[in-house]
Amino acid sequence: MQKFDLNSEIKSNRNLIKHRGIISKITNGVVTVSLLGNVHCEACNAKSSCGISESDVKEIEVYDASQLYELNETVELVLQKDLGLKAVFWAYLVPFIVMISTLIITSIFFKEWIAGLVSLLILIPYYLILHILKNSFKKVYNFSILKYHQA
Amino acid sequence: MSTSSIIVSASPHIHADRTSKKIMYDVVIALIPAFLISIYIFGFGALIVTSVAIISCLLFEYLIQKYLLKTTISIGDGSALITGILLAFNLPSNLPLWMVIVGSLVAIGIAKMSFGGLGFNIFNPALVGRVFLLISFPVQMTSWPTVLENNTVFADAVTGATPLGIIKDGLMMGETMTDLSSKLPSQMEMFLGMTGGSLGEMSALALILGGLYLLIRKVISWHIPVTMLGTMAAMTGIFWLINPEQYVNPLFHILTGGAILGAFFMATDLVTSPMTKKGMVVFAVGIGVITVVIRLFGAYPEGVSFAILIMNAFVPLINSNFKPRRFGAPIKSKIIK
Amino acid sequence: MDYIIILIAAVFVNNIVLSQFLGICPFLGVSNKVSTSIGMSGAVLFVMTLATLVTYLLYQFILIPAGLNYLRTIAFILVIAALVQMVEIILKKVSPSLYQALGVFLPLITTNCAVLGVAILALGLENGSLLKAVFFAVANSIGFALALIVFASIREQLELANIPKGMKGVPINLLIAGLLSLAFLGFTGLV
Amino acid sequence: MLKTFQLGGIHPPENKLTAEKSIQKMAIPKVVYVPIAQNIGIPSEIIVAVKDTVEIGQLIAKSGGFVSSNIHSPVAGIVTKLDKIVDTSGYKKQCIVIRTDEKNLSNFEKIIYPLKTNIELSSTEILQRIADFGIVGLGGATFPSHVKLHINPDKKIEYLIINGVECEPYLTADHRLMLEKSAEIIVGIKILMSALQLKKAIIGIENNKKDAIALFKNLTQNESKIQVASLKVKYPQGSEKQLISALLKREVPKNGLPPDIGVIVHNVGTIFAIYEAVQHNKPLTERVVTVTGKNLKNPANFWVKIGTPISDLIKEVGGLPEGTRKIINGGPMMGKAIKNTDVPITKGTSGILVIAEEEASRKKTENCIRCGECVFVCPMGLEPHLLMSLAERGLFERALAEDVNSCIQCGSCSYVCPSNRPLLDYIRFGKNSVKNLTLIQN
Amino acid sequence: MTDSILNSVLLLTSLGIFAAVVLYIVSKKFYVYENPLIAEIDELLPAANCAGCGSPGCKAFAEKLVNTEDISALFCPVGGNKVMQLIAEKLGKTVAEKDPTVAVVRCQGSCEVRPKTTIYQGPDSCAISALIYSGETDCQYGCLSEGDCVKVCLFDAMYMDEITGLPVVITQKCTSCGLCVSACPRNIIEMRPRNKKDLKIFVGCLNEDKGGIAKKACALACIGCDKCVEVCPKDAIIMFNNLAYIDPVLCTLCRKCVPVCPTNSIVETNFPVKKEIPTPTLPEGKGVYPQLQKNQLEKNIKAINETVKKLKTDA
Amino acid sequence: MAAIINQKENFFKGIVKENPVFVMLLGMCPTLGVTSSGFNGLGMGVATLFVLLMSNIVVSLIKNQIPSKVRIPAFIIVIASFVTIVEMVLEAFMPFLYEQLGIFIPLIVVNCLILGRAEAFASKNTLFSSVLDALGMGIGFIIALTLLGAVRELLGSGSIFDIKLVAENANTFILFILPPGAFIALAYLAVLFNKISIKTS
Amino acid sequence: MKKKESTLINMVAAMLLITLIAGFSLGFVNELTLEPIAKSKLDQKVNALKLVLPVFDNNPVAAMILLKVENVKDSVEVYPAFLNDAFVGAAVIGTSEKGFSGLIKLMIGFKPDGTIQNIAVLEQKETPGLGTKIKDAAFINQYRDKNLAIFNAKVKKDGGEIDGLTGATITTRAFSEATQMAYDEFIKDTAFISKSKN
Ligand SMILES: Cc1cc2nc3c(=O)[nH]c(=O)nc-3n(C[C@H](O)[C@H](O)[C@H](O)COP(=O)(O)O)c2cc1C
Ligand SMILES: Cc1cc2nc3c(=O)[nH]c(=O)nc-3n(C[C@H](O)[C@H](O)[C@H](O)COP(=O)(O)O)c2cc1C
Ligand SMILES: Cc1cc2nc3c(=O)[nH]c(=O)nc-3n(C[C@H](O)[C@H](O)[C@H](O)COP(=O)(O)O)c2cc1C
Ligand SMILES: Cc1cc2nc3c(=O)[nH]c(=O)nc-3n(C[C@H](O)[C@H](O)[C@H](O)CO)c2cc1C
Ligand code: SF4
Ligand code: SF4
Ligand code: SF4
Ligand code: SF4
Ligand code: FES
Repeated sequence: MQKFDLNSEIKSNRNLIKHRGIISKITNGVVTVSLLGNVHCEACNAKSSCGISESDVKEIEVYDASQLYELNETVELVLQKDLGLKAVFWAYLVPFIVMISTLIITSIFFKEWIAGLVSLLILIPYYLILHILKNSFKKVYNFSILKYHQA
Repeated sequence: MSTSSIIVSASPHIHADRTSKKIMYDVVIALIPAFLISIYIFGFGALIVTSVAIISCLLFEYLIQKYLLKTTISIGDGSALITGILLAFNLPSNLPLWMVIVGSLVAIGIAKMSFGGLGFNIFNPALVGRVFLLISFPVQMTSWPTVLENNTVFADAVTGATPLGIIKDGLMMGETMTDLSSKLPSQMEMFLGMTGGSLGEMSALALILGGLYLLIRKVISWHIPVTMLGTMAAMTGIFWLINPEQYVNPLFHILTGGAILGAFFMATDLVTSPMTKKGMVVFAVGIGVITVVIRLFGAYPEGVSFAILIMNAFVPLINSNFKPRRFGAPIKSKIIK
Repeated sequence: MDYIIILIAAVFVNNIVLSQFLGICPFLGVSNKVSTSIGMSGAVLFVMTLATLVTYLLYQFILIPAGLNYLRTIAFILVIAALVQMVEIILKKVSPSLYQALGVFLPLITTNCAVLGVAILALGLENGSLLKAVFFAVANSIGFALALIVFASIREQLELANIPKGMKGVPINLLIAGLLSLAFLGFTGLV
Repeated sequence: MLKTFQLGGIHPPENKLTAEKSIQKMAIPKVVYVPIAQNIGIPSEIIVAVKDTVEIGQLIAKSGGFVSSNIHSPVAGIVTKLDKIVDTSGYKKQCIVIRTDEKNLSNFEKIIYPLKTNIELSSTEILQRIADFGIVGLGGATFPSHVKLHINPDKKIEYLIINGVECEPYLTADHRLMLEKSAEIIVGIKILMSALQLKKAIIGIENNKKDAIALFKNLTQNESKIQVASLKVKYPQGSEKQLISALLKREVPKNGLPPDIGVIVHNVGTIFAIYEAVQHNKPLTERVVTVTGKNLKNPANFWVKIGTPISDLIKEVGGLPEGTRKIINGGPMMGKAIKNTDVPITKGTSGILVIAEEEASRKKTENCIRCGECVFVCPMGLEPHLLMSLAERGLFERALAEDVNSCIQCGSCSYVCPSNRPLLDYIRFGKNSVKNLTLIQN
Repeated sequence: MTDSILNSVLLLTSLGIFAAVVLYIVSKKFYVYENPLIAEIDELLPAANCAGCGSPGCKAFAEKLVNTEDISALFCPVGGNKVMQLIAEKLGKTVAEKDPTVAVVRCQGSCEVRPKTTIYQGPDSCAISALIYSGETDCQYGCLSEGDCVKVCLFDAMYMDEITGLPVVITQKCTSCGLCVSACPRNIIEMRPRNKKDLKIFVGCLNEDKGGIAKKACALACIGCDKCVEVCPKDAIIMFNNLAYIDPVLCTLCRKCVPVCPTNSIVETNFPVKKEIPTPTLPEGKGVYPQLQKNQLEKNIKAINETVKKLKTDA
Repeated sequence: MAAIINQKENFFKGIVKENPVFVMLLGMCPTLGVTSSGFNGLGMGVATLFVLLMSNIVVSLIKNQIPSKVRIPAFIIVIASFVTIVEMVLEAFMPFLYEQLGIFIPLIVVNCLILGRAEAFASKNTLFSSVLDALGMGIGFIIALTLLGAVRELLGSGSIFDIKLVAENANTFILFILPPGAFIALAYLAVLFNKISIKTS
Repeated sequence: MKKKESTLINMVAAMLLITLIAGFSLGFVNELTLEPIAKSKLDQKVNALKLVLPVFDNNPVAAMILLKVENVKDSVEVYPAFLNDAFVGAAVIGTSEKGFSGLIKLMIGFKPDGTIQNIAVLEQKETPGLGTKIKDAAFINQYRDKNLAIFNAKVKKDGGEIDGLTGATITTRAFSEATQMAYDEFIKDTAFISKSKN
């Protein structure tokens, strides 16, 4: 275990997103953290009656070689903020751009409904590519866990 | 020697003698020339509107603090006084007094005290008050007494349009600038303040004098006024060069429609403007651009008020993206993987 | 030119949140951090566009020919709900790590009235076409993003203000939205 | 154009009342109270017992760890007590109380050694002596000098900067020392340069000490390696980061130290102490202290034994004037207000400032008007108003992300705030609370 | 049946089936089991979200309770034994009975007995004041009177007594969440067992200075005289650093120590009156604001009376 | 006895304690969007009440027949059907109101209030409780919308339910019938509502 | 009663059933309301026509004529009215884009000689309480029974005879422009329109 002073982490700390979670599963080297509730619905007033956001416990897997954690421990899950934005970029922005540009181009040449369908279908190869790149994403989107230590 | 009266407090133990109150009263002083001019031009009406605005602003602040928020009364700090004056400066001098009072209530009650009072408001109170009135009572808010006809008599039905109003109207009717030029006051008249308009925006000369006072006293810095007026001049200048028959010259834009009042006194409001010089420049460019867009393409002939309010909303964003340069570059530290 | 007008109208003049009152719930609910609202805006952009694309096709090429335009509401809501869910599933399937990062970063979009509203409004455009409808959705999501981000930054600043007790929470947020909307009235007449 | 640092800064009234007064000798105190916490870092360990007789300069507490230093007896006498006494921190801390011998009482005099210019010791010997003789930074931080000079071999030091800025209003201790011990200081500089094999030294002096600048320029006429720079008067130029930036246009990186950019900074007082230690085997047991205040009868600069109670000094300048409301250990910008005059002088005390009512009381705190003054004057480019709000609301993580740790606690922000906001109070609190925010990473 | 109805049925059913299939797949892939117990336990918890249990909020604590095998170490101080018992029943686990506790203020240094020797100017915060010095009085262990503890209490169970300048715990309201304990920079507040009649005996002082110094700073200071230690039949009193501490577990509330304390440092609460407590003697000549105190006394008595009245009506 | 009190509670909680607009902030879009007059508010409120009531009834009737995984879409279909019916009926018989409410009628579908109640209440409770709940919530919603509409109409056009209270040419606060007025009026109504409900409880 | 399990069959069955019922009932309600909706739409138009036209007995909606006009984007709609097969007038849709907030759409009823019978405002986005006053009878009455051949329907400010709405000259102008446009079309094509009886 390496104890470190947050002071030296200022640079990265500014861009961190943190969420409290509970360790719900530990299997060799992979710790699964369940985020408490739906972290984003916390502030929402409709949460008590909102049934639509059903995926309300989020489970995140974190690779952990240190074997430091115990089941049911409350920890803090950390993700760099730009990674979050990057995720939005890959998950939403790129397919959006792909879709729109296909639509614009095809609608010059084809009938409206064909253009529409083509630009919907173009998403399939896009997601296929994402699927192929799955492992390289795995390397980038790495969470880490911080343990609270009362000093 | 008894030590029981020894004070212990943390450093620093000395303090500069500039206080918020002094800053506020400097602004009041700076507004005096424009006020005098407005009394000269509009007479009793200007005096009445201004005093009603001031009194009601102070009164509302007092009542809200005393009975609603139950906090300490701070009407002496001068900020409500400024709000009152500037609100009045943005109103026609013959506005029914109850509207002036409503405007003060909106400025103080909604735009300022609802956010917690001095320093916490996001939007410029006086402008919120003015825009509220403008939207609610467009007729009264856009009828001005004609200049110099009645500088002794209060209340007057004769209305004259602002130079920008004349232009907007004229262009809409398909007239060209050459046709319109005869209806417009000369630039010298505008500089001195002999045109129609809100009571405080008349004389560019008086306002610039006040602005210079603020600059000298270091209450404001040059960044906002200069950038804002510069942006306006540059943008309107381009359009003017392209088609002088459809667009008026930049000087005209700067001298009219409260541009100078806005640039020196309203956009510079400490509370609602950015806190770094870089941020101020961005803010002022935004105001300039929006003002010109509204004036040239929008429905309103003026537009400074709206532009300032819109950019007020962006101030938090500007503040967090244009932070002061931190001393020392960070050492490359191990980043959490 | 049409497109520019659509864009200016949707972003400034008839802003979806500030003057059309659509999507108020996420606007008030998920806007306490700027970074989250940026992410959220990206997601809305995609979902809104996708939903409009699909519903437009559905309406023009299935409902109308079949004389079923009265089923618009029910068909749209089902399609949108299913689409949103599908995007989630696909993402989770094709790139679990991406999906997890997103999950921590923002609430995955669920149906809200802005998406449905824009889909319906897009049908009523003058001289409508698929491209125009989709562009309308894009423009509106940009408007949504603008309002959301500005609003979030204001809220971040107000976190440090002494808001009076009675005004805290809902009222102050509504008030900010109101004043924002007031300021945006300045754009009246641009289109 | 005079040199100065780029970001921020203020210029409070200088009030250097004692600039013309040469350093006087103090009557030797009857009792000295020597706190064992006299340096930043670990307090020293007491090695004497009650009733022990001690000699002047005898080691009475030894370094308690790496960042710690030795303490020597300032007087000859008998240890009467080891007790807790309120020191400059405002808390009771362990002190060694020594009663001075009757016979020593009479003949205290600052020993004037003849100037000794040739450096006989080797580099390691010099550093050892600095460590042994308890030299700590006299610029205020009391950082043990041997630690500072213990430089990581992979850092290449190019410059030694001598801090003769003394930007604090009122204080003149360094100024007088520079005027009266200029030759010794030059030798001290050379000692350090030879110990660290440095090629260049710069003495930085603010332009309100023209006599000192002239004197040093004169003395270093033939010294190619030592340069004298006069600086525009601006607070907090004395802070090492700002001084380096002013002189070299280099900025110490965030979380970094001067050696990271090839610089070592020492205060003139420290240099003089090093000179005495190295050339004359004299441990650090006395220093120059300015006792000043507008209402004092006779403000002056003194050579003072470490451990002398402040009340002795006050007596020397004519007693506490009527209406005194605040007594400050140090200058008005960075000094600490103290509870009473029983507090002893330590190695870090550069001045005692006595303030009367009108300046002592804080004015009422008002709402922040977001004027940005604090932002403009912060020499570290921070946003004090924001840091204060964050600390006020307990949002320490955000304060950390906003670089609260970079604050050098210069107080410029509190000084200028037109709303009298206690910015630094809260920032200090924030910095302190951030320390407890340690996290363990996997 | 017209075409329109047929079409409508066809379209809707196909959409419906489509949705059903999609959701079926979703449910298979997204299966997350949230134990319904969590919600039930959450209902049982007092929803104070005070973090007194060590979890960030009640919901989190509920999850922890459900997910942890052995919950005997977990405790909700606000709900107390009753709630924990209910939870245990629901979960079929066992909880340890915890003695209820209540916050006590271990400082009696009111303005009267502990004269102010300096005036503090700065933010109203004990934490900040503690950063710069030992406080307005000469006792560096005692209450700083800026009320950080009162500010953090979520249950309005504390107020600053304006006469004494000390915080007072309203025992009935205190939930023993412990927030005040961690807020106090002087560690003055301690959680001590609460019994039915709320009888407590503890040393109301933390001054570790030697007797004379302590006494000079505060008339009610513990001077470390050992008298109570000697008299205690249960060896419940420990003397450390010139300061007595009464172990709440060993103490049987026999009250033998109370009268022997020469400085009245030992506080007893809610016992029937046994002896006249002599008014403390002021350390001579050091009072800071005798005038001010007197005026304030009169003013404050009114305020106190009102508070008491309010408390009574509340109860 | 307790059951009756409980049913009373089911009904009344929607009106004050859990008022869908002021307290729970559900269905903000129609709340803000259609309340430029008291009549419009009332109309929208009634339309919503109808859908809420009907869907609560249906949902509580069929709740046991629906596998939980298709619960939401099933509810959506039920709700959307009623919304469509409302839409058609309004268009046929009250074209004026239909035009005023515009896009907000189809949007009743996504009004969190309705789905929320169906999901959180009707799917777990008996028919009778669900009806009461729907009525309470619906009336709470109507009250809020009508109140907001009335306030905006009064301030903005000087009339209440189209009955002019001020002279024809009198100045009214036009702002209140414009979008900003909706936000501002609701903001202060919420403050007022909180104050009152704190006092009464 | 136990809840149904979430098996695929159950799910599909449940959804099938629900959608079936929903489909039926919606289709049914649609059938029911189809006619009233069509009627109410027609009524709206006819009501407007009744308002602006003299008494007629034909169905002007069915008789609607589209006139292509050069300087207007869309075609102009004209609704001729006949009483006992005699041409009694026509309603012309006049538009102007120059309103304060864009489009203003009016229906202007003309008597055969071009005199204005009445005007109805169909669409406008003007500022409530200000520009919207064009809907007030007091304002419209200024135009009634005027023949634009002799009546200058401009705002007084521009040398015409119409009293502008205070503070809403722009709207007034647009209103006049729309009226003028309709008049011009009507006059240009009276002959054609009056013979259009189907
Ligand atoms: C090699 C080296 C290491 C140092 N390490 C520390 C340290 O760990 N902590 C510290 O406070 N100062 C350290 N210093 C001293 C600082 O540079 C600085 O002189 C001291 O903190 C006081 O500076 P100031 O009065 O400007 O604040 C070190 C200096 C050197 C040269
Ligand atoms: C705000 C501030 C002002 C300072 N002013 C001076 C000063 O005027 N003179 C000085 O020698 N050191 C001053 N220091 C201390 C220096 O930063 C630094 O610690 C010192 O020059 C290092 O030398 P030393 O180790 O010999 O003390 C100041 C520090 C700070 C933070
Ligand atoms: C909030 C607001 C709304 C306005 N709405 C209208 C409008 O609906 N119609 C209009 O012609 N002018 C409108 N105006 C424009 C001004 O009243 C404009 O000055 C006026 O039309 C021209 O002045 P006059 O009518 O007094 O000649 C509005 C102005 C404001 C500030
Ligand atoms: C330079 C300066 C400009 C100001 N401008 C305005 C203004 O435009 N409107 C206003 O209401 N208050 C103004 N004030 C006063 C004060 O800052 C304002 O009321 C705050 O926004 C209230 O929180 C100004 C103050 C200063 C110092
Ligand atoms: S005290 Fe800190 S925050 Fe304030 S000006 Fe100095 S460095 Fe900046
Ligand atoms: S100097 Fe004071 S008033 Fe100005 S911004 Fe900073 S804290 Fe606020
Ligand atoms: S008990 Fe502690 S926290 Fe409470 S007022 Fe006293 S010092 Fe402050
Ligand atoms: S007095 Fe202390 S322990 Fe008791 S409820 Fe308040 S904060 Fe919690
Ligand atoms: S009602 Fe919730 S987003 Fe519109």
